Amino acid sequence: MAVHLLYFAWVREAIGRDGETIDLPGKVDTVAALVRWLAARGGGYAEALAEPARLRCAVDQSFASLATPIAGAREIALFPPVTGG
Amino acid sequence: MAVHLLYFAWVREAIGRDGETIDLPGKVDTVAALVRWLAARGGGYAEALAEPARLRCAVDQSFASLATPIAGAREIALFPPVTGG
Amino acid sequence: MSARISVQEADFDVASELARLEALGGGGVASFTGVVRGGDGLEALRLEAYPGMTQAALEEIAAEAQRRWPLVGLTLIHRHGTLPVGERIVLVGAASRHRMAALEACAFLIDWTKTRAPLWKQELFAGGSTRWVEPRPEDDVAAAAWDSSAEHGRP
Amino acid sequence: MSARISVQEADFDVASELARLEALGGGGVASFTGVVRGGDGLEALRLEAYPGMTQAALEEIAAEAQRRWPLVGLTLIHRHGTLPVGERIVLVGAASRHRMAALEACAFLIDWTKTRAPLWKQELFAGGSTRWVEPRPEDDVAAAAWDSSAEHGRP
Repeated sequence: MAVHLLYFAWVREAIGRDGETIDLPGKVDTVAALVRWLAARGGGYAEALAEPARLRCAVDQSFASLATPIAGAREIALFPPVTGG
Repeated sequence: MAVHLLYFAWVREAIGRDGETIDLPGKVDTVAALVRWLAARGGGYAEALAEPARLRCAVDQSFASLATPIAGAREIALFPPVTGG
Repeated sequence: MSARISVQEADFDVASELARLEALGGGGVASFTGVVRGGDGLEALRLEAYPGMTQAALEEIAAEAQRRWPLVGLTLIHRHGTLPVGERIVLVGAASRHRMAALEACAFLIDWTKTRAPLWKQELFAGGSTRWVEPRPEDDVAAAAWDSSAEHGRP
Repeated sequence: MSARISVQEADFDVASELARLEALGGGGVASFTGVVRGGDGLEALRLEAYPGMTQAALEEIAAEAQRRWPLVGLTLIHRHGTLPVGERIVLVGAASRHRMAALEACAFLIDWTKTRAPLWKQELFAGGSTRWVEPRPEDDVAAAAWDSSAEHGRP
Protein backbone atom coordinates (compact mmCIF):
# COMPACT_ATOMS: atom_id res chain seq x y z
CA MET A 1 0.00 0.00 0.00
CA ALA A 2 1.21 3.55 -0.73
CA VAL A 3 1.55 5.78 2.29
CA HIS A 4 2.88 9.29 2.69
CA LEU A 5 5.54 9.62 5.38
CA LEU A 6 6.40 12.94 7.04
CA TYR A 7 9.42 13.72 9.21
CA PHE A 8 9.78 16.69 11.54
CA ALA A 9 12.51 18.39 13.59
CA TRP A 10 15.64 16.30 14.17
CA VAL A 11 14.01 13.25 12.60
CA ARG A 12 13.69 15.26 9.39
CA GLU A 13 17.25 16.55 9.70
CA ALA A 14 18.78 13.10 10.27
CA ILE A 15 16.82 11.47 7.46
CA GLY A 16 17.61 14.41 5.24
CA ARG A 17 14.16 14.91 3.78
CA ASP A 18 10.81 16.13 5.06
CA GLY A 19 8.76 13.29 3.63
CA GLU A 20 8.34 10.63 1.00
CA THR A 21 5.69 8.35 -0.45
CA ILE A 22 6.46 4.66 -0.19
CA ASP A 23 4.87 1.28 -0.74
CA LEU A 24 4.81 -0.61 2.53
CA PRO A 25 4.89 -4.40 2.69
CA GLY A 26 1.80 -5.77 4.46
CA LYS A 27 3.82 -7.14 7.37
CA VAL A 28 4.63 -3.53 8.36
CA ASP A 29 1.37 -3.22 10.25
CA THR A 30 2.11 -0.86 13.18
CA VAL A 31 4.04 2.36 13.66
CA ALA A 32 6.67 0.40 15.58
CA ALA A 33 7.06 -2.02 12.65
CA LEU A 34 7.36 0.95 10.29
CA VAL A 35 10.08 2.49 12.44
CA ARG A 36 12.05 -0.78 12.44
CA TRP A 37 11.54 -1.22 8.71
CA LEU A 38 12.76 2.31 7.97
CA ALA A 39 15.69 2.03 10.39
CA ALA A 40 16.84 -1.05 8.52
CA ARG A 41 17.55 1.20 5.54
CA GLY A 42 20.59 2.38 7.53
CA GLY A 43 22.25 5.81 7.15
CA GLY A 44 20.15 8.74 8.30
CA TYR A 45 17.17 6.47 8.87
CA ALA A 46 19.09 4.27 11.29
CA GLU A 47 20.41 7.35 13.07
CA ALA A 48 17.04 9.09 13.36
CA LEU A 49 15.10 6.02 14.41
CA ALA A 50 17.64 4.21 16.59
CA GLU A 51 15.72 4.89 19.80
CA PRO A 52 11.98 4.45 19.21
CA ALA A 53 11.27 5.60 22.78
CA ARG A 54 12.44 9.10 21.75
CA LEU A 55 9.95 9.20 18.89
CA ARG A 56 6.36 10.35 18.70
CA CYS A 57 4.01 9.80 15.79
CA ALA A 58 0.75 10.75 14.17
CA VAL A 59 -1.36 8.57 11.89
CA ASP A 60 -3.56 10.50 9.47
CA GLN A 61 -2.89 13.65 11.49
CA SER A 62 -3.97 12.23 14.84
CA PHE A 63 -1.44 11.54 17.58
CA ALA A 64 -0.80 7.82 17.87
CA SER A 65 1.42 5.39 19.75
CA LEU A 66 4.07 3.07 18.40
CA ALA A 67 1.56 0.24 18.81
CA THR A 68 -1.04 1.91 16.59
CA PRO A 69 -2.02 -0.20 13.53
CA ILE A 70 -1.34 1.53 10.23
CA ALA A 71 -3.39 -0.59 7.84
CA GLY A 72 -5.21 1.82 5.55
CA ALA A 73 -3.32 4.87 6.79
CA ARG A 74 -2.59 7.51 4.15
CA GLU A 75 -0.21 9.73 6.12
CA ILE A 76 2.17 8.78 8.91
CA ALA A 77 4.39 11.34 10.63
CA LEU A 78 7.43 10.61 12.80
CA PHE A 79 8.86 13.30 15.05
CA PRO A 80 10.36 14.08 18.48
CA PRO A 81 8.22 15.05 21.47
CA VAL A 82 6.62 18.42 20.76
CA THR A 83 8.11 21.64 22.19
CA GLY A 84 5.86 24.47 21.06
CA GLY A 85 4.23 27.16 23.13
CA MET B 1 -7.84 67.61 68.73
CA ALA B 2 -8.54 68.54 65.10
CA VAL B 3 -8.92 65.64 62.72
CA HIS B 4 -9.85 65.46 59.07
CA LEU B 5 -12.73 63.11 58.33
CA LEU B 6 -13.38 61.64 54.88
CA TYR B 7 -16.50 59.84 53.67
CA PHE B 8 -16.77 57.64 50.57
CA ALA B 9 -19.49 55.97 48.51
CA TRP B 10 -22.90 55.71 50.23
CA VAL B 11 -21.46 57.00 53.50
CA ARG B 12 -20.55 60.21 51.64
CA GLU B 13 -23.95 60.35 49.95
CA ALA B 14 -25.93 59.86 53.17
CA ILE B 15 -23.89 62.40 55.13
CA GLY B 16 -24.06 64.78 52.19
CA ARG B 17 -20.44 65.83 52.16
CA ASP B 18 -17.13 64.19 51.26
CA GLY B 19 -15.29 65.33 54.37
CA GLU B 20 -14.89 67.81 57.18
CA THR B 21 -12.39 68.89 59.80
CA ILE B 22 -13.63 68.63 63.36
CA ASP B 23 -12.39 68.94 66.94
CA LEU B 24 -12.94 65.64 68.69
CA PRO B 25 -13.50 65.39 72.44
CA GLY B 26 -10.84 63.27 74.13
CA LYS B 27 -13.29 60.55 75.11
CA VAL B 28 -13.76 59.76 71.40
CA ASP B 29 -10.72 57.51 71.38
CA THR B 30 -11.48 54.75 68.85
CA VAL B 31 -13.05 54.57 65.39
CA ALA B 32 -16.10 52.93 66.99
CA ALA B 33 -16.45 55.81 69.43
CA LEU B 34 -16.12 58.27 66.56
CA VAL B 35 -18.87 56.47 64.63
CA ARG B 36 -21.19 56.61 67.67
CA TRP B 37 -20.33 60.26 68.29
CA LEU B 38 -21.03 61.21 64.68
CA ALA B 39 -24.25 59.14 64.51
CA ALA B 40 -25.54 61.06 67.54
CA ARG B 41 -25.62 64.15 65.32
CA GLY B 42 -28.69 62.58 63.71
CA GLY B 43 -29.89 63.20 60.14
CA GLY B 44 -27.60 61.88 57.43
CA TYR B 45 -24.98 60.92 60.01
CA ALA B 46 -27.42 58.69 61.88
CA GLU B 47 -28.55 57.16 58.60
CA ALA B 48 -25.05 56.53 57.23
CA LEU B 49 -23.62 55.19 60.47
CA ALA B 50 -26.58 53.25 61.89
CA GLU B 51 -24.96 49.86 61.32
CA PRO B 52 -21.26 50.01 62.20
CA ALA B 53 -20.84 46.41 61.02
CA ARG B 54 -21.45 47.64 57.45
CA LEU B 55 -18.64 50.18 57.73
CA ARG B 56 -14.95 49.99 57.01
CA CYS B 57 -12.36 52.58 57.91
CA ALA B 58 -8.85 53.85 57.42
CA VAL B 59 -6.78 55.81 59.92
CA ASP B 60 -4.11 58.01 58.35
CA GLN B 61 -4.61 56.14 55.05
CA SER B 62 -4.09 52.66 56.49
CA PHE B 63 -6.98 50.21 56.76
CA ALA B 64 -8.09 49.93 60.39
CA SER B 65 -10.78 48.26 62.45
CA LEU B 66 -13.52 49.87 64.50
CA ALA B 67 -11.44 49.10 67.59
CA THR B 68 -8.42 51.04 66.31
CA PRO B 69 -7.38 53.93 68.63
CA ILE B 70 -7.48 57.33 66.96
CA ALA B 71 -5.44 59.42 69.39
CA GLY B 72 -3.08 61.54 67.29
CA ALA B 73 -4.72 60.58 64.00
CA ARG B 74 -4.83 63.32 61.39
CA GLU B 75 -7.12 61.70 58.85
CA ILE B 76 -9.91 59.19 59.40
CA ALA B 77 -11.97 57.79 56.54
CA LEU B 78 -15.31 55.97 56.85
CA PHE B 79 -16.65 53.96 53.92
CA PRO B 80 -18.42 50.75 52.86
CA PRO B 81 -16.54 47.55 52.02
CA VAL B 82 -14.48 48.14 48.89
CA THR B 83 -15.73 46.97 45.48
CA GLY B 84 -13.04 47.88 42.95
CA GLY B 85 -11.35 45.70 40.39
CA MET C 1 11.70 44.35 38.74
CA SER C 2 9.93 47.10 36.90
CA ALA C 3 6.55 47.99 38.39
CA ARG C 4 4.05 50.45 36.95
CA ILE C 5 1.12 51.31 39.22
CA SER C 6 -1.43 53.96 38.36
CA VAL C 7 -4.83 55.22 39.48
CA GLN C 8 -6.20 57.42 36.73
CA GLU C 9 -9.33 58.67 35.01
CA ALA C 10 -7.96 58.22 31.49
CA ASP C 11 -8.12 54.97 29.56
CA PHE C 12 -4.88 53.06 29.15
CA ASP C 13 -3.27 51.60 26.05
CA VAL C 14 -3.20 47.83 26.54
CA ALA C 15 -0.81 47.34 23.62
CA SER C 16 1.86 49.68 24.94
CA GLU C 17 1.46 48.38 28.49
CA LEU C 18 1.97 44.78 27.38
CA ALA C 19 4.78 45.79 25.01
CA ARG C 20 6.57 47.30 28.02
CA LEU C 21 6.29 43.99 29.87
CA GLU C 22 7.37 41.99 26.80
CA ALA C 23 10.45 44.18 26.39
CA LEU C 24 11.70 43.26 29.87
CA GLY C 25 12.90 39.95 28.45
CA GLY C 26 11.24 37.50 30.82
CA GLY C 27 9.66 35.62 27.95
CA GLY C 28 6.18 35.27 29.46
CA VAL C 29 3.61 38.03 29.86
CA ALA C 30 0.17 37.50 31.38
CA SER C 31 -2.61 40.04 31.71
CA PHE C 32 -6.14 40.51 32.90
CA THR C 33 -8.38 43.34 31.75
CA GLY C 34 -11.69 44.15 33.42
CA VAL C 35 -14.33 45.85 31.26
CA VAL C 36 -17.70 47.37 32.25
CA ARG C 37 -20.26 44.68 31.41
CA GLY C 38 -23.75 45.70 30.31
CA GLY C 39 -27.07 44.17 31.23
CA ASP C 40 -30.22 45.04 33.25
CA GLY C 41 -30.20 48.55 31.82
CA LEU C 42 -26.75 49.42 33.14
CA GLU C 43 -25.31 52.44 31.35
CA ALA C 44 -22.11 53.05 33.25
CA LEU C 45 -20.14 52.44 36.41
CA ARG C 46 -18.88 55.26 38.54
CA LEU C 47 -15.62 54.34 40.24
CA GLU C 48 -14.75 56.28 43.37
CA ALA C 49 -11.17 56.28 44.66
CA TYR C 50 -9.56 57.60 47.84
CA PRO C 51 -7.11 60.20 46.59
CA GLY C 52 -3.77 59.56 48.19
CA MET C 53 -4.57 56.13 49.59
CA THR C 54 -5.68 54.12 46.55
CA GLN C 55 -2.35 54.43 44.77
CA ALA C 56 -0.46 53.43 47.95
CA ALA C 57 -2.75 50.44 48.50
CA LEU C 58 -2.17 49.20 44.94
CA GLU C 59 1.58 49.66 45.42
CA GLU C 60 1.43 47.48 48.53
CA ILE C 61 -0.50 44.80 46.65
CA ALA C 62 2.08 44.93 43.85
CA ALA C 63 4.92 44.65 46.35
CA GLU C 64 3.31 41.55 47.83
CA ALA C 65 3.05 39.99 44.35
CA GLN C 66 6.75 40.69 43.82
CA ARG C 67 7.54 38.90 47.08
CA ARG C 68 5.48 35.85 46.09
CA TRP C 69 6.52 35.33 42.45
CA PRO C 70 9.77 35.74 40.49
CA LEU C 71 8.52 38.60 38.30
CA VAL C 72 10.61 40.78 36.01
CA GLY C 73 7.80 43.29 35.62
CA LEU C 74 4.32 44.13 36.80
CA THR C 75 1.55 46.53 35.82
CA LEU C 76 -1.51 47.55 37.81
CA ILE C 77 -3.67 50.34 36.40
CA HIS C 78 -7.09 51.17 37.83
CA ARG C 79 -9.40 53.83 36.48
CA HIS C 80 -11.83 55.99 38.41
CA GLY C 81 -14.64 58.29 37.30
CA THR C 82 -17.64 57.45 35.11
CA LEU C 83 -17.02 54.48 32.81
CA PRO C 84 -19.74 53.58 30.28
CA VAL C 85 -20.45 49.96 29.34
CA GLY C 86 -17.57 48.58 27.29
CA GLU C 87 -14.94 50.83 28.88
CA ARG C 88 -11.89 49.26 30.50
CA ILE C 89 -11.77 49.49 34.32
CA VAL C 90 -8.56 47.76 35.31
CA LEU C 91 -5.47 46.17 33.81
CA VAL C 92 -3.13 43.86 35.65
CA GLY C 93 -0.07 42.44 33.97
CA ALA C 94 2.93 40.40 35.00
CA ALA C 95 6.10 39.31 33.21
CA SER C 96 8.20 36.36 34.30
CA ARG C 97 10.45 33.61 33.00
CA HIS C 98 7.80 31.22 34.34
CA ARG C 99 4.38 31.27 32.69
CA MET C 100 2.56 30.07 35.80
CA ALA C 101 4.20 32.80 37.90
CA ALA C 102 2.94 35.40 35.45
CA LEU C 103 -0.59 33.99 35.34
CA GLU C 104 -0.86 33.39 39.07
CA ALA C 105 0.47 36.86 39.84
CA CYS C 106 -2.30 38.31 37.66
CA ALA C 107 -4.92 36.27 39.52
CA PHE C 108 -3.50 37.46 42.83
CA LEU C 109 -3.30 41.11 41.75
CA ILE C 110 -6.93 41.23 40.64
CA ASP C 111 -8.20 39.26 43.65
CA TRP C 112 -6.50 41.59 46.11
CA THR C 113 -7.32 44.73 44.13
CA LYS C 114 -11.00 43.79 44.38
CA THR C 115 -10.90 43.35 48.14
CA ARG C 116 -7.98 45.41 49.50
CA ALA C 117 -7.88 48.66 47.56
CA PRO C 118 -10.07 51.64 48.52
CA LEU C 119 -12.30 51.77 45.44
CA TRP C 120 -16.08 51.76 45.23
CA LYS C 121 -18.35 51.01 42.29
CA GLN C 122 -21.72 52.63 41.71
CA GLU C 123 -24.00 51.40 38.94
CA LEU C 124 -25.74 54.06 36.83
CA PHE C 125 -28.86 52.82 35.04
CA ALA C 126 -30.88 54.11 32.12
CA GLY C 127 -33.56 56.30 33.66
CA GLY C 128 -31.23 57.78 36.23
CA SER C 129 -31.38 55.31 39.10
CA THR C 130 -28.14 54.32 40.81
CA ARG C 131 -26.99 51.50 43.03
CA TRP C 132 -23.81 50.99 45.02
CA VAL C 133 -22.30 47.60 44.23
CA GLU C 134 -22.28 45.22 47.20
CA PRO C 135 -19.12 43.27 47.96
CA ARG C 136 -19.39 39.65 46.79
CA PRO C 137 -18.61 36.94 49.34
CA GLU C 138 -16.82 34.88 46.65
CA ASP C 139 -14.39 37.76 46.09
CA ASP C 140 -13.49 37.69 49.79
CA VAL C 141 -13.03 33.93 49.61
CA ALA C 142 -10.77 34.25 46.57
CA ALA C 143 -8.68 36.96 48.21
CA ALA C 144 -8.42 35.14 51.52
CA ALA C 145 -7.30 31.94 49.81
CA TRP C 146 -4.01 33.68 48.96
CA ASP C 147 -3.44 34.24 52.68
CA SER C 148 -3.43 30.55 53.41
CA SER C 149 -1.42 29.61 50.34
CA ALA C 150 2.30 28.97 50.46
CA GLU C 151 4.83 31.42 49.08
CA HIS C 152 3.97 30.31 45.58
CA GLY C 153 1.13 28.65 43.89
CA ARG C 154 -2.55 28.97 43.49
CA PRO C 155 -4.49 28.01 46.63
CA MET D 1 -18.50 31.47 21.88
CA SER D 2 -16.20 33.13 19.42
CA ALA D 3 -12.93 31.28 18.87
CA ARG D 4 -10.02 32.47 16.77
CA ILE D 5 -7.28 29.90 16.16
CA SER D 6 -4.35 30.52 13.86
CA VAL D 7 -0.98 29.03 12.96
CA GLN D 8 0.94 31.65 11.04
CA GLU D 9 4.37 33.03 10.22
CA ALA D 10 3.36 36.66 10.62
CA ASP D 11 3.35 38.50 13.93
CA PHE D 12 -0.01 39.23 15.48
CA ASP D 13 -1.42 42.47 16.86
CA VAL D 14 -1.98 41.92 20.57
CA ALA D 15 -4.07 45.07 20.89
CA SER D 16 -6.59 44.13 18.23
CA GLU D 17 -6.75 40.52 19.43
CA LEU D 18 -7.53 41.61 22.98
CA ALA D 19 -9.91 44.31 21.75
CA ARG D 20 -11.85 41.58 19.93
CA LEU D 21 -12.17 39.62 23.18
CA GLU D 22 -13.13 42.75 25.16
CA ALA D 23 -15.86 43.56 22.65
CA LEU D 24 -17.61 40.24 23.29
CA GLY D 25 -19.00 41.71 26.48
CA GLY D 26 -17.94 39.12 29.03
CA GLY D 27 -16.28 41.74 31.18
CA GLY D 28 -13.05 39.82 31.87
CA VAL D 29 -10.23 39.17 29.40
CA ALA D 30 -7.07 37.26 30.27
CA SER D 31 -4.07 36.65 28.05
CA PHE D 32 -0.67 35.07 27.95
CA THR D 33 2.01 36.02 25.43
CA GLY D 34 5.18 34.00 24.93
CA VAL D 35 8.22 35.87 23.63
CA VAL D 36 11.61 34.54 22.48
CA ARG D 37 13.91 35.00 25.48
CA GLY D 38 17.59 35.73 24.91
CA GLY D 39 20.60 34.38 26.77
CA ASP D 40 23.57 32.03 26.19
CA GLY D 41 24.13 33.53 22.74
CA LEU D 42 20.67 32.66 21.46
CA GLU D 43 19.80 34.67 18.36
CA ALA D 44 16.51 33.16 17.32
CA LEU D 45 14.14 30.24 17.60
CA ARG D 46 12.99 28.35 14.56
CA LEU D 47 9.47 27.00 15.06
CA GLU D 48 8.47 24.06 12.92
CA ALA D 49 4.81 23.19 12.46
CA TYR D 50 3.00 20.25 10.86
CA PRO D 51 1.03 21.85 8.05
CA GLY D 52 -2.51 20.63 8.24
CA MET D 53 -2.29 19.06 11.66
CA THR D 54 -1.08 21.92 13.90
CA GLN D 55 -4.13 24.06 13.27
CA ALA D 56 -6.47 21.13 13.92
CA ALA D 57 -4.62 20.23 17.15
CA LEU D 58 -4.94 23.80 18.42
CA GLU D 59 -8.64 23.78 17.52
CA GLU D 60 -9.10 20.63 19.59
CA ILE D 61 -7.30 22.20 22.55
CA ALA D 62 -9.50 25.29 22.23
CA ALA D 63 -12.63 23.13 22.09
CA GLU D 64 -11.55 21.41 25.29
CA ALA D 65 -11.11 24.80 26.99
CA GLN D 66 -14.61 25.76 25.89
CA ARG D 67 -15.97 22.58 27.46
CA ARG D 68 -14.19 23.26 30.75
CA TRP D 69 -14.86 26.97 31.29
CA PRO D 70 -17.78 29.31 30.57
CA LEU D 71 -15.97 31.39 27.96
CA VAL D 72 -17.51 33.95 25.65
CA GLY D 73 -14.40 34.08 23.49
CA LEU D 74 -11.01 32.51 23.01
CA THR D 75 -7.88 33.21 20.99
CA LEU D 76 -4.95 30.91 20.25
CA ILE D 77 -2.35 32.12 17.78
CA HIS D 78 0.96 30.33 17.30
CA ARG D 79 3.70 31.46 14.97
CA HIS D 80 6.13 29.30 13.03
CA GLY D 81 9.30 30.12 11.11
CA THR D 82 12.41 31.93 12.35
CA LEU D 83 11.70 34.21 15.32
CA PRO D 84 14.57 36.39 16.62
CA VAL D 85 14.95 37.16 20.33
CA GLY D 86 12.17 39.49 21.44
CA GLU D 87 9.66 38.29 18.84
CA ARG D 88 6.31 36.98 19.99
CA ILE D 89 5.77 33.22 19.63
CA VAL D 90 2.30 32.57 20.93
CA LEU D 91 -0.77 34.38 22.21
CA VAL D 92 -3.55 32.78 24.18
CA GLY D 93 -6.54 34.78 25.29
CA ALA D 94 -9.86 34.06 26.94
CA ALA D 95 -12.91 36.18 27.72
CA SER D 96 -15.45 35.28 30.37
CA ARG D 97 -17.87 36.75 32.89
CA HIS D 98 -15.68 35.08 35.53
CA ARG D 99 -12.13 36.31 35.93
CA MET D 100 -10.81 32.97 37.21
CA ALA D 101 -12.35 31.16 34.25
CA ALA D 102 -10.51 33.50 31.88
CA LEU D 103 -7.18 33.17 33.70
CA GLU D 104 -7.42 29.41 34.19
CA ALA D 105 -8.41 28.88 30.56
CA CYS D 106 -5.26 30.76 29.52
CA ALA D 107 -3.13 28.56 31.77
CA PHE D 108 -4.77 25.47 30.32
CA LEU D 109 -4.41 26.66 26.72
CA ILE D 110 -0.70 27.34 27.05
CA ASP D 111 -0.01 24.14 29.04
CA TRP D 112 -1.70 21.95 26.44
CA THR D 113 -0.29 23.90 23.49
CA LYS D 114 3.20 23.19 24.85
CA THR D 115 2.63 19.46 25.12
CA ARG D 116 -0.17 18.52 22.70
CA ALA D 117 0.33 20.52 19.53
CA PRO D 118 2.74 19.38 16.79
CA LEU D 119 5.30 22.18 17.03
CA TRP D 120 9.05 21.94 17.49
CA LYS D 121 11.54 24.58 18.60
CA GLN D 122 15.11 24.79 17.38
CA GLU D 123 17.53 27.26 18.97
CA LEU D 124 19.79 29.21 16.60
CA PHE D 125 22.93 30.60 18.26
CA ALA D 126 25.39 33.30 17.29
CA GLY D 127 28.12 31.49 15.37
CA GLY D 128 25.69 29.27 13.55
CA SER D 129 25.24 26.33 15.91
CA THR D 130 21.75 24.98 16.48
CA ARG D 131 20.03 22.85 19.08
CA TRP D 132 16.60 21.22 19.15
CA VAL D 133 14.80 22.12 22.36
CA GLU D 134 14.17 19.12 24.60
CA PRO D 135 10.74 18.69 26.16
CA ARG D 136 10.71 19.72 29.81
CA PRO D 137 9.32 17.23 32.33
CA GLU D 138 7.64 20.05 34.25
CA ASP D 139 5.63 20.94 31.15
CA ASP D 140 4.31 17.39 30.98
CA VAL D 141 3.44 17.54 34.67
CA ALA D 142 1.59 20.83 34.21
CA ALA D 143 -0.33 19.52 31.20
CA ALA D 144 -1.18 16.21 32.87
CA ALA D 145 -2.46 17.98 35.99
CA TRP D 146 -5.40 19.24 33.91
CA ASP D 147 -6.32 15.62 33.13
CA SER D 148 -6.84 14.81 36.79
CA SER D 149 -8.58 18.07 37.62
CA ALA D 150 -12.33 18.36 37.82
CA GLU D 151 -14.38 20.09 35.16
CA HIS D 152 -13.27 23.43 36.51
CA GLY D 153 -10.46 24.73 38.54
CA ARG D 154 -6.76 24.74 38.61
CA PRO D 155 -5.31 21.38 39.69
